[in-house]
Amino acid sequence: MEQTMNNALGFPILSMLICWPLVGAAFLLFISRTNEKAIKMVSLLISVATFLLSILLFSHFDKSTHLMQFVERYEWIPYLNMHYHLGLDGISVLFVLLATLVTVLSVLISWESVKMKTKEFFICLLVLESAMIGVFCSLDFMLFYLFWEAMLIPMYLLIGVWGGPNRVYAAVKFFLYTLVGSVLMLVGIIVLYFYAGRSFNILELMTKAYPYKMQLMLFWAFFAAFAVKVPMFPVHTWLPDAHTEAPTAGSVILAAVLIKMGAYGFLRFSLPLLPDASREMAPVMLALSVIAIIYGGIICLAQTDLKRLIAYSSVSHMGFVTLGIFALNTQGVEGGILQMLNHGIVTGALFLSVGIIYERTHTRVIADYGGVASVMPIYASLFIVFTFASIGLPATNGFVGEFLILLGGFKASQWAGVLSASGIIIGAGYMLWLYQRVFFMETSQKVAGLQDITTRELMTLLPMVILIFWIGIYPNTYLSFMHPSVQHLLERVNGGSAPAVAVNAITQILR
Amino acid sequence: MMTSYALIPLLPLAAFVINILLGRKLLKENAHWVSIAAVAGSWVVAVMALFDVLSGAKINYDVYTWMLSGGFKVSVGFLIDQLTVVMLIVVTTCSMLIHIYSVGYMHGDPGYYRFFSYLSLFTFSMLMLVMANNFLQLYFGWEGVGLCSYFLIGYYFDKKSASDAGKKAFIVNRFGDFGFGIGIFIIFLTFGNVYYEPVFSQAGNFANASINFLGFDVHLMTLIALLLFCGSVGKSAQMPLHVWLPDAMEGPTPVSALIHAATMVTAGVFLVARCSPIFSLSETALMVVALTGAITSLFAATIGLVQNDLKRIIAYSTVSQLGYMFLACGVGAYTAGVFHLYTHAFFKALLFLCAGSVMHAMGGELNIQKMGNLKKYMPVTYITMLIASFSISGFPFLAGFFSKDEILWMAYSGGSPVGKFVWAIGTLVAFLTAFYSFRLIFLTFHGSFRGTHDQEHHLHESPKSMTVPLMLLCVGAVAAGWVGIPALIGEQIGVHNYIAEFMKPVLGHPEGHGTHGEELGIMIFSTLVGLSGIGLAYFMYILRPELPGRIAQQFSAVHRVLFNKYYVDEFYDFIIIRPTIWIAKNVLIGVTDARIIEAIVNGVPNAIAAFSSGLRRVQTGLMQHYATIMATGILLIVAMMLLR
Amino acid sequence: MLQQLFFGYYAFTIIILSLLVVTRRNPVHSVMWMLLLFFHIAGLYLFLNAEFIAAIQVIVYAGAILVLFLFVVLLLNLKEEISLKQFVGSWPAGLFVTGLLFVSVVSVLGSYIQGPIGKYSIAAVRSETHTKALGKLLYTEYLFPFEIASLILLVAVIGAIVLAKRKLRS
Amino acid sequence: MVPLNWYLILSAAVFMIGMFGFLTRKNVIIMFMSVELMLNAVNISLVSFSHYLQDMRGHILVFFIITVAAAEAAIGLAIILALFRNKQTAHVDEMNEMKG
Repeated sequence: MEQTMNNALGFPILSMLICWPLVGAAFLLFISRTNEKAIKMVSLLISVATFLLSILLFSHFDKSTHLMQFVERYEWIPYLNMHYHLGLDGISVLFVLLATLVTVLSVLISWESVKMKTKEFFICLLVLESAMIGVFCSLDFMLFYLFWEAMLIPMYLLIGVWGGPNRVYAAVKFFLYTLVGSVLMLVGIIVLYFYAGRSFNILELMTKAYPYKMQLMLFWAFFAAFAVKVPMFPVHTWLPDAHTEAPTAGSVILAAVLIKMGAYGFLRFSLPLLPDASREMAPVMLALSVIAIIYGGIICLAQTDLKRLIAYSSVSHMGFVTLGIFALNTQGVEGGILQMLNHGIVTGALFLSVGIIYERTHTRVIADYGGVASVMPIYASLFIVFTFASIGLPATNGFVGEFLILLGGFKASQWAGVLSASGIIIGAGYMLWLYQRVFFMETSQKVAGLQDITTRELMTLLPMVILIFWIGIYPNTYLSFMHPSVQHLLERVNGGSAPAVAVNAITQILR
Repeated sequence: MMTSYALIPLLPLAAFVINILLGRKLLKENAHWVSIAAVAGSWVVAVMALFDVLSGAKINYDVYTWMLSGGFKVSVGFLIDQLTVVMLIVVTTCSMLIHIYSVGYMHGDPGYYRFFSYLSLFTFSMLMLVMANNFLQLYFGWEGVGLCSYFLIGYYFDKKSASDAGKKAFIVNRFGDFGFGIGIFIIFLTFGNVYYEPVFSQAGNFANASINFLGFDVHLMTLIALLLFCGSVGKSAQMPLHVWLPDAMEGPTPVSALIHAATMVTAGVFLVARCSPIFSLSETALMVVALTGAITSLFAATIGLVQNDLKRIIAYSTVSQLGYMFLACGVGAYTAGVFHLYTHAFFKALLFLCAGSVMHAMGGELNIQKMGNLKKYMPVTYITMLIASFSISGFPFLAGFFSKDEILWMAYSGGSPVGKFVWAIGTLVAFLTAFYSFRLIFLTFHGSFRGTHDQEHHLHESPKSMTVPLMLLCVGAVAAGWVGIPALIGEQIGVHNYIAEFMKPVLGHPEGHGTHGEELGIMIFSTLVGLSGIGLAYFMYILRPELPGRIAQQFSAVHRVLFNKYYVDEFYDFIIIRPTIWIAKNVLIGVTDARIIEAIVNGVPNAIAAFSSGLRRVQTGLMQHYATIMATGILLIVAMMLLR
Repeated sequence: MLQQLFFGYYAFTIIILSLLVVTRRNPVHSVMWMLLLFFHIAGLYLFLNAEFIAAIQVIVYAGAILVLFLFVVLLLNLKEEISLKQFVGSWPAGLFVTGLLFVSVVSVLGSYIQGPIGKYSIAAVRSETHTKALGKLLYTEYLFPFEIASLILLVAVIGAIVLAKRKLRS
Repeated sequence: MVPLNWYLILSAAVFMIGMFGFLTRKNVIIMFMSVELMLNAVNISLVSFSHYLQDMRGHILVFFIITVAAAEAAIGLAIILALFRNKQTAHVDEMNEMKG
């Protein structure tokens, strides 16, 4: 079965997207570290160029098919049958765009706040961008794994070098947590490789049928990798630490892109490769998602640290995403994908905003704030947009995503739908309380006389505001990307009649 | 022609966008022009829509597809029928008058542009709500008005109480919306659709269907109706979610008038009326609606008896009157409910605006015990407020009289199983309403002035921009009811019950099962009850002003419970807020996260570290120890070779 | 018989002297006992018909190495040294291990099997003299290791200077 | 004729005494001397082997051992000197920088 389409653009756009930031990073090496302005300008130019290039994906994507597009395939290590194989479908294309956009904003937000080792910082950022794009484009399992792990290194450095006081602990925790999960995934990849007759080609692997027991084992192996990244309850505790200690740009990328990879992994690998196991395990996943939603939400109520609160709210919001994905119906999965995008936008924006005010006050303790709305009215009004998008108010993107997910979740399991709908009450509770404590009431000493946001900062937040309302009011622009791919995916998952299964499968793997 | 209806909500939206973007730097003190022009435009189009509907048109069209996912499709679209048109007129009229009033009231406020942009946004949301042709868009408007309410209650955000109140309103409403949302899910799963028309036309097919909901087999229509009603309870501040409305009085008074009296809080009643085809299929649901309404109205009215805060009394009166409307819907008299909604909008908005006028004069003072004899200084305010109070008390031939009488008659005769019971409560509430309304009037405008000398010096009548809307609303408070004169009287003077006939295609018109004599008896009885309430207030606050204090002392326990609003806030704080935060702090963070998950996550590396630090102790750094161990190793190797 | 007596004297003295070397508190005494020990070992070598080895034992060990030791010992603080315990805390363990190792080494002696006899019989060496025989072998067959040994000595010379020299600055 | 075993026992005894000294003495110089003792023990056995096997190679080996011992002594003592200069002590139990 033909599963790919020829590249509609005449040139290898995906390779260019991956290489461009790397080339930029290499170029930065040759700039003197004292010339910070040049370093920043080059990073900005590189990231903007990458973003503009990725817009081509948006405009040239064929929304009528589930086939992989913009495909590139070259031999890489023929001995192991590995290929350099890239392509995008409706599930992944939007995340590439998100990654390139968020990188631009991260460069902008780090303009003033990164004071030491500026050169290394921007090199890390660009390398990270390239790895992120690679993860979403890879169609070869080994290549995917390579990018997946490569992404850890710059992130580890971002947290560990430019982070807060407790950065080393957070960085090591982040690294080990994700590494433990990934290693299990690697085992799973190798098992698949041998079972499928020495192939790393994801598209080829998807067409095969695997015995149920093997699927089950692989499902949990993949779960280890993806659930940690999402992060699902109960493997979420690295997230608050990492977010709290990371520099603003790190938090933004972490929230906006990195933790999407877990959910993306479920969609790209767990569901289509292991349909029977996914179907059987869906109730467990739904239960974990509901726990994450409520648990994450309630914990937010007791947080005293701005970034920690938003980090825990991510746990809650990502619970919605996994709920949607494992609802295994169109609304749920599409809502889940959209919500991933939304969460990237909204939480990214919240972290950007927190970074903006942190730069002024150097405190993350909520109790130190109060009355910011009086001194920074523009900032306050942008922040309230993000707040309400996070709460899921209609006309913002959060509503569309959450509504579709809850609808899908309710369809899949009434209990899951009802319980997770209570998450929207809790969500309103902690976000509004946060907003009240920071922005309302009497102006506290620490914030008195602060200057409202600058044009550069406004430029970082404005794209997010536009996206929030765009997706909120006309989500079909984005939903239409997904329809065929999601349809195809669900056919694979709910197809049921899998081809005949090899008898001695397990012995074959273990041999 | 069709597209022009889109202007009704779009004009205020445009005003909002213009004000919020340009207001701070450019428009400043002129911000109101944009908003007023927009709402006036909406009003004009709304009136045009009224004539279209009067001439028999029913407009229902989609503007664009909002969401599309698998089988789920929903659009932004407009449905304009009789019910919508009534709401349109109420909303645009009240909104316009209150915009004008605000020009005077908010004059000189630093957030002037902000206030008007919120008002425009509110008008937009409210219009989206009433004009929706599907449940999701209704929900859109529903949340939108909630958002504006949050903004406007917390308008003076530097006051902690105001920001608390805004937050409370939003979150309490979310509890209601929780049920509403699930209701929408079940509607979609049942009908495969969330548009009004197909849902209502097919509802009959499911009249006897039941559904397994969370393990219980329940009657499908009852379930849907009750879930939707959850939303209404939140938005219309019914028991047990009424707690936010009195606190909402922290907002500027025009907001209280517009949002928390005339329009937004009546959205719940609108929802029930809009979904009457569903509600009518479930006797249980109707009963719940009626009883909730009745109990809330009694409950709020009793609290209203003893409060001293001018705006809070009116707020409790609003809660009580909203209960009345639900009572009407619950006995199947949707028309009566909507009719009361319509008349109530006028006299309640008027009451609030008069209260605002009083506040304006008193320099922000709200305690009625510190007022008195204001009629001398503020004749216009006094007269308009007096008329509004007569209207709410059901004084014959004023607006409130007709709607209230209609409700009581339908409750008595409508054939609902709880009809007689709720009628009795309704009548009692009518008495209480008349009493506290006039207690307010007498304490505020009569007697002698009890405030400070400074305040007395400042007393003055409000400016024209405030009094003119008062007078206009006053006309409404008097005459709004004349479109719904019951047949009993109407036949004598040759007019019809226009509103009932008008609404019939949408809401139906249940016939009362009683004779003309009974109807007349009920009417006279409730009128007398109202008048006796006024009389009692006159007796207690004009003739024997020392009496209320004595009674309060005599029944101090009752008084305390009433004065503290039955301790409902404290109760919620005790059973919901504190435990949640306690659990968050001490269980989730303290135990689950710190002691269990983190214990495992940090425990594994810590165990490895402990093991290796034990192992580390072998490395003493002393050469002899290493050498001895090396020698032991040699010994072992030799011994192994020997003993083999 | 005389041979046994002779060996007995040497063996006894060597063991006693070795014990004295490792147990004396004062390092100078140890060095002195060691000097005596080396002479006795040289005697034993003579007894074994290895006069050249005996000679370099005396010249290199006793003459050069021990003097070097003595120099270094004299650089140390002897006063403090003799007031301290000479053994580390774990000396019983050392004794135990050494003893067991001795027992196990001695216990394997019985299983010794003699290899083929070489051409350097006592008479052959005597006729040629030991020094000449050794020299012939050293400069023919073992020339390369011999050169390497010289290199090792060179490295040792340089290394000792580098290590022992004070830093010029500081 | 003295049996070879007697020499070997003597050699073993001296070697073990040297080893005991190395394992137990505090003073690094004495430890060093113990090492020399062990080397000498080996030499004894080599020379006696050579004698009884009528072979010269044992002697050659002893010759090289003495050479290396000389070199080792020079370097070792230089190290001890440098150590003493830096640490003001020649006691190994006071040197535990490698303690884990």
